[in-house]
Amino acid sequence: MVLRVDQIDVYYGTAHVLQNISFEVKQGETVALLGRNGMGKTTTLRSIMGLNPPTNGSIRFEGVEICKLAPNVIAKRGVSYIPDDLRIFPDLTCEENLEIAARASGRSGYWTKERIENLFPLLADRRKQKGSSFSGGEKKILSLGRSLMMNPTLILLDEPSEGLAPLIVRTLLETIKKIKGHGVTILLADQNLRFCNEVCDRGYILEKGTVVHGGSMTEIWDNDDVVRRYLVV
Amino acid sequence: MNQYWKYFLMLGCLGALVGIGFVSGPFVLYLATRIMILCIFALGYNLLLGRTGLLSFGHAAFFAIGAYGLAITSIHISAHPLLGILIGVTAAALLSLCIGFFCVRHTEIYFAMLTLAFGMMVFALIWNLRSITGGDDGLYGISRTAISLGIVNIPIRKDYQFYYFVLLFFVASVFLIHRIYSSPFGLALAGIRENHIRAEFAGLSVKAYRLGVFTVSGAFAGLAGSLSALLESNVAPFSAHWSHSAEPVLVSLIGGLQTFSGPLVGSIVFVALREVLQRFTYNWMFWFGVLLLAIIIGFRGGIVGSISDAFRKYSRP
Amino acid sequence: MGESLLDVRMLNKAFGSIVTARDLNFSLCRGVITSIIGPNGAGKSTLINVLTGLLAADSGEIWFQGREVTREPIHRRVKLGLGRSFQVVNVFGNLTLFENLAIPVLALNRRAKGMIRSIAHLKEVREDVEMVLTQVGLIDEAYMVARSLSHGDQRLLEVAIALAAKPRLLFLDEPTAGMNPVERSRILETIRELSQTGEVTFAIVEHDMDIVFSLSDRVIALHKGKIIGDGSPDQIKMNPQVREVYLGEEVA
Amino acid sequence: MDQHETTRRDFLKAGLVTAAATALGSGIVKPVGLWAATPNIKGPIKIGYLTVLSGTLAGYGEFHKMGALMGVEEINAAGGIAGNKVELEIRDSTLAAPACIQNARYFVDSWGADFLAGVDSSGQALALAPVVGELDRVLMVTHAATEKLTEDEVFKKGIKQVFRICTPTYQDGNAAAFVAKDLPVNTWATINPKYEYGYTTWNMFKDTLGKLKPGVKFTAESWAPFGTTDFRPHINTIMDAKPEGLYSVVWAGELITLVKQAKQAGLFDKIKHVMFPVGAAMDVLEGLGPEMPDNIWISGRYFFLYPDSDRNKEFVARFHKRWNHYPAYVSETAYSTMYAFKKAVEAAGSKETGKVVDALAGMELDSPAGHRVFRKEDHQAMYEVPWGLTKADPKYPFKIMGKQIVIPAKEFFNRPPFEGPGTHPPFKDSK
Amino acid sequence: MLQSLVHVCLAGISAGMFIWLVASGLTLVFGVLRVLNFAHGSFYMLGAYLCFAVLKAMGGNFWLGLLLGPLVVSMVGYVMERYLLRLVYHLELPYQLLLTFAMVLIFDDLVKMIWGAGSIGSPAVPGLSGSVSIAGREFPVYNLFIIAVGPLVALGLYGLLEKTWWGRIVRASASDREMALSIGVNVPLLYSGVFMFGAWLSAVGGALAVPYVGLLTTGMGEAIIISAFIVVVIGGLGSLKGAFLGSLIVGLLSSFGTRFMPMLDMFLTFGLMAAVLLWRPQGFFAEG
Repeated sequence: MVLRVDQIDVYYGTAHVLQNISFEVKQGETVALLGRNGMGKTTTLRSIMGLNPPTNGSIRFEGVEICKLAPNVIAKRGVSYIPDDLRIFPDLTCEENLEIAARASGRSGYWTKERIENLFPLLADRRKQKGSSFSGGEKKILSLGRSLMMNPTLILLDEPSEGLAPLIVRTLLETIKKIKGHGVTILLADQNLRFCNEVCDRGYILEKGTVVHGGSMTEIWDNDDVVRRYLVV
Repeated sequence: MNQYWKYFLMLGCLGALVGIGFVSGPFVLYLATRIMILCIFALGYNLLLGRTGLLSFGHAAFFAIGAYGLAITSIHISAHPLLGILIGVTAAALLSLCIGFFCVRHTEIYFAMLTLAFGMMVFALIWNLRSITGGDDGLYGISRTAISLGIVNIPIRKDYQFYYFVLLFFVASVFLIHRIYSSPFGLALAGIRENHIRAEFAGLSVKAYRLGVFTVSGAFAGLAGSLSALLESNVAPFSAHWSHSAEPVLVSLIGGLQTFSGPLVGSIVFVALREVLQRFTYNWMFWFGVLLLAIIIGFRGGIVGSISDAFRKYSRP
Repeated sequence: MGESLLDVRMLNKAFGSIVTARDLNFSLCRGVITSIIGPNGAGKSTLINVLTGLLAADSGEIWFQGREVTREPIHRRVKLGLGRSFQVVNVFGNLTLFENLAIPVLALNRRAKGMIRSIAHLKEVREDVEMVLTQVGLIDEAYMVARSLSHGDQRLLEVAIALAAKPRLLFLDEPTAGMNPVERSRILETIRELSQTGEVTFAIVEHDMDIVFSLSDRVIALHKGKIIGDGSPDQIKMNPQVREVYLGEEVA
Repeated sequence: MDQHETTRRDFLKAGLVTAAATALGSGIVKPVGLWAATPNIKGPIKIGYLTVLSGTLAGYGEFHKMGALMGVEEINAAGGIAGNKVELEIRDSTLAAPACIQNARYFVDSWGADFLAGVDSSGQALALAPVVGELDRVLMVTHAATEKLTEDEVFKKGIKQVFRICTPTYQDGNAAAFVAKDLPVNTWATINPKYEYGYTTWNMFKDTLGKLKPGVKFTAESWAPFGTTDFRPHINTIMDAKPEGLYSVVWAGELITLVKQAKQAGLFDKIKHVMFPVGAAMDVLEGLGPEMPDNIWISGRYFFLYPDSDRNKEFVARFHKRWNHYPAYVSETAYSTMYAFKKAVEAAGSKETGKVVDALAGMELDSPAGHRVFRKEDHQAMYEVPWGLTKADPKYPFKIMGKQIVIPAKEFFNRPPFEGPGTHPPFKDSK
Repeated sequence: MLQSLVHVCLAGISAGMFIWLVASGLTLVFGVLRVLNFAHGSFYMLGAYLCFAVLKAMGGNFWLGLLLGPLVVSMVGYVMERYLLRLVYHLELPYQLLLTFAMVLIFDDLVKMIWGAGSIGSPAVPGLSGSVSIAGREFPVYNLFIIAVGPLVALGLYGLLEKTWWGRIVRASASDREMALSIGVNVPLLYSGVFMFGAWLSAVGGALAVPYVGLLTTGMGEAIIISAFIVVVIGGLGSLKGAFLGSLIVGLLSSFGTRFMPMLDMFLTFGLMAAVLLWRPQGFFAEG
């Protein structure tokens, strides 16, 4: 078991944003958190990363309790978070963005700068350019590359398909599959059921801060009732 | 808190203030007068900081203009205190209108820095225009002549007389500022503090309101300045220095930014604390700093804020 | 189509190389619920920002009710009747609901200006505020602090603030995002009711196609700052260009 | 270590000594002198002292404190004032008027002070004058030098409670002109503080020197704001003007800075005649040490090697033993203030303000700084402070005054009524 | 006239470099921690006093003082950041200002308690005490040294931030604290480090100022911090490039102002600050 989230509660001020959420992710799996906007998908990812620590409950990563750890410690343990707004460091060049992730996390492994630049030739072309000059789609690639540089065990991927042209979504899908092929575990949050269906093995559906349904992707895809109630608008 | 309790408390405070005038020795009267003047300054200031969310480091300039306005009037035109105060307050309001016009385009740290710059320009002017302002010696020997109202002359020369004179302005200011808090204008200010873009989309001209409140709080600073010139019988350029602008900030923070009565409590603590500390140690600054730290870390909402929070928790278990 | 409320002529807006409006021309008409659709990044939010004054247009003209407002500040457009709600919750968090709505009501009410008179004594203001609160169904929470409301209720409040400014034309930016079905139907109902009285004309940015097609009389589809489709919901459904960029073969 | 406590402990010590003296004395020695006949002075005599104890000039406050404390200790050890113990409380009055006024009010209204003393800045002194008039307590100014205090507040407005024991700006402006007239200098320039003290002294200097030596020119002025740490631009201004003489009343730490920076810029090589009217302050001399150039004209409000009297030598010796410092001018004025109060109270036979004012006005006081007379008209103490050229002395780790000139006070002190002919030096009758 | 202009310029540049040493740390700390530190001037003062203390204890070696004094100050900075400042990062601006303001009061009185209230004179630096003749007028060697040190510090900072691993992390954390955390940067530790470094820079400025100003006073921090604030604001908050240019401008402005418009000095500087804020609130080097 790579990740086990057990009955966590998260508050923003007084608002009870996540209520008693539990789920788990196994080694090598790609798991989707589904649900409409504002249902708590992003918050779930952030609380795993330690950015919004839960007030109670437990989060175990590779069997170790990480609930009370600081984000940087969690990152060093091998969790990598790609937020929906990507957050490329604008003052740093493409190359620096990649290197900093490797060195800050202190992790090494299969993914090296060369391998990543092979996977995404774009990053090799724009090696010396500042992060602020990248377009939305390019930032997405760079943020994936940056994440891989950490050689993470688990990638938390927020809204990967949002705001991308269909062609780029296609590329993204292929990329995620490739990454998956290297045995990286991925937990992604998205609204797009079709997209998730393409890459994910299992899915959990969030509704107003609770997990209302969980199952294999094919099961969810076929479960018309669930789809209609929680996903389709 | 229940409404009646509020009125009861207010009446009690007023009674106590009137009582102080009867029973206290001159030093307590002097300190109390000083506290009330600081209250007027801080209450007006907190309209800007606590209510509108703008941190100004230039209010000492308006305080000083109020004081110099009164002093110059009393030396060159007429020693009638009310005329002096009128001119002082008007001058302060006009100056804050002019300075505010430039400053309200910015917020946050930029606003603070801009007001600091303008305030210090006023300070530099006061320092250098020696023929009018007396340079660093300031203007001194301002007398508290009786207020002539046609037939009667009301003397304000003695400590207790002046105490009641200031008390009058103090009560009027508290009342006025309290009304501003609950007025449409005051609500608009709170809206601007909470979310200025939304306020604009609610149909408020945010800049105009900011300028409005800047002017109003500048006018109260001017009033405080005029009264302080009468109390101390002099006015010096350092009253326009930025470090003097820090005083209402400290007072508001000590008492509590988001509360109406915060500056009142803050003023008392600020003046009394320093006075008491000075009796025990020459290193009063050190202990004052330590106590400030304790207040920031221990009472995050200021004294009033923390107490009313505690009160709420206690009364609603 | 009825009388034209808003006219946009040759509007341009770009951020660096990213064009969000290119020579846009269109009109919005009284009583016609218009939806503006388009994929993410199509320039919908930017368009609303330009029309309501949050962003300045690079070039072009905006006319509202026969008056040019291209250079008018936001609050003046609001007073003319050009309102909006926000995509993210954007309310006065530490104020009560009553106060939240009193702000726009007071901003419009000349007699309610002033620094001395207490709001509590302004009867007409209270009536207006309570009317809007009733309309959106938040009257029971009138004296709660906005921050303590649920997300959905805050969204409702968001729309209510916009309504309280008595707009003639109201832009709603994803009004139903994050709402539960009950809240959603309530807000849709409110929109329909208000639209029928003819007081307010709605222009809506929405991702939910069901809502778009069930609610709107007219749909404008944007893509990269250009109008690629404009017409009734049925016409848009049929429009091949729209299908391609938006509804089309999304993934796979 | 809490300095306040030290003070308290010192009092306690002094008190014990006094108590022991009285206990013994009452049996053995009969009370003699004036106070034996005046039992109407009750209780301790309280003196509130106002000085700066924080910020850049806090050092001055420390020197005030040393002088005042030593004076009080001596007086108490010798039986107090008319048999009453003297109590001294010192408060940090910064350099701002409001703090000073608050402390004065505290001393009088809350603590019950009989006398006030101290005050560093001119602005404070001017602001405080009407307040002490109202509080009706004698204020002895020991440092603030503005001539307006005695000319306007005391003489013209009649605030009789104010006295000054230190020399006023006359010493820095007029007296400097008397020294300057004999120097082979025809063009003068100044780097002066950018506040009233600087303006006033320069104007006095120009005015008096212009009369004493017609034809002398004043070629450049550079005004340094309070707290200047970089005098380089000012030095440039002066050196551009190429004057023969430089006059500067820049004082305290700023003067140290000015001298050091001027030296580096070669100013003292180009300009041979330099006058620092407050250069003889101990903090400046000690602070500069051997770096103070030779042959600079300096003066002050008192210099510990003048006068060459036993009174002064004993004072300096005791002071050095007690504090391990040579007395600064504020130490002497603070110290002598205590004796002035003692003499006045004992002469008046009362500590009532009105009577003490009468006793003080016109009173002569033998003090370490020499013979002082408090002028009746404006309550300004008349006494002489020498001017001298700096030189090294193996006995001291700093420069002292070599060749000295003493200009009689009556020749350069402005005279009442301060307006009209014959009120500003030079005076025809004095020659 | 030429001689005059040259020296007015030199005086302005050396004055600017003193401000720069303080402003660089101030702007660096603001850029990363987003805290405007009033107590930064106190580090300047502490740097001067501690350098002096070491100098006295170690037999007059200024360079040793310059080395050790600022190190102690950076430890003080660490304590302040770790145990006080960290508590107010999430609070509003006035609270942060208030906290640092309280620290100014405390530091000032502490220095007074330890070293006494008076001004302390300090000796010149051996080897740098003389003057050289430039355009026919003496100019202190020490000021030339400062004029050289300023740009060196600027270059060093540039290299540190642009070329080193640490600098990259600092820049990354400055622009996005949360993301930096998420890739494993120990941001709290980094904040401490940056704060210590800023304190160290300011302390070095203080220690270097001592031989030139020639004395130590308890209020010396306040005087410089206002100049530094002005510089940091007109250069654009958080911009090192801007602060360097701003320091030069303010130094030259005050030098030329003193020489040619003596009655306007303070008015000019604050007028410039207001003008820049109105015209370009983001400072000289802001993009867009």
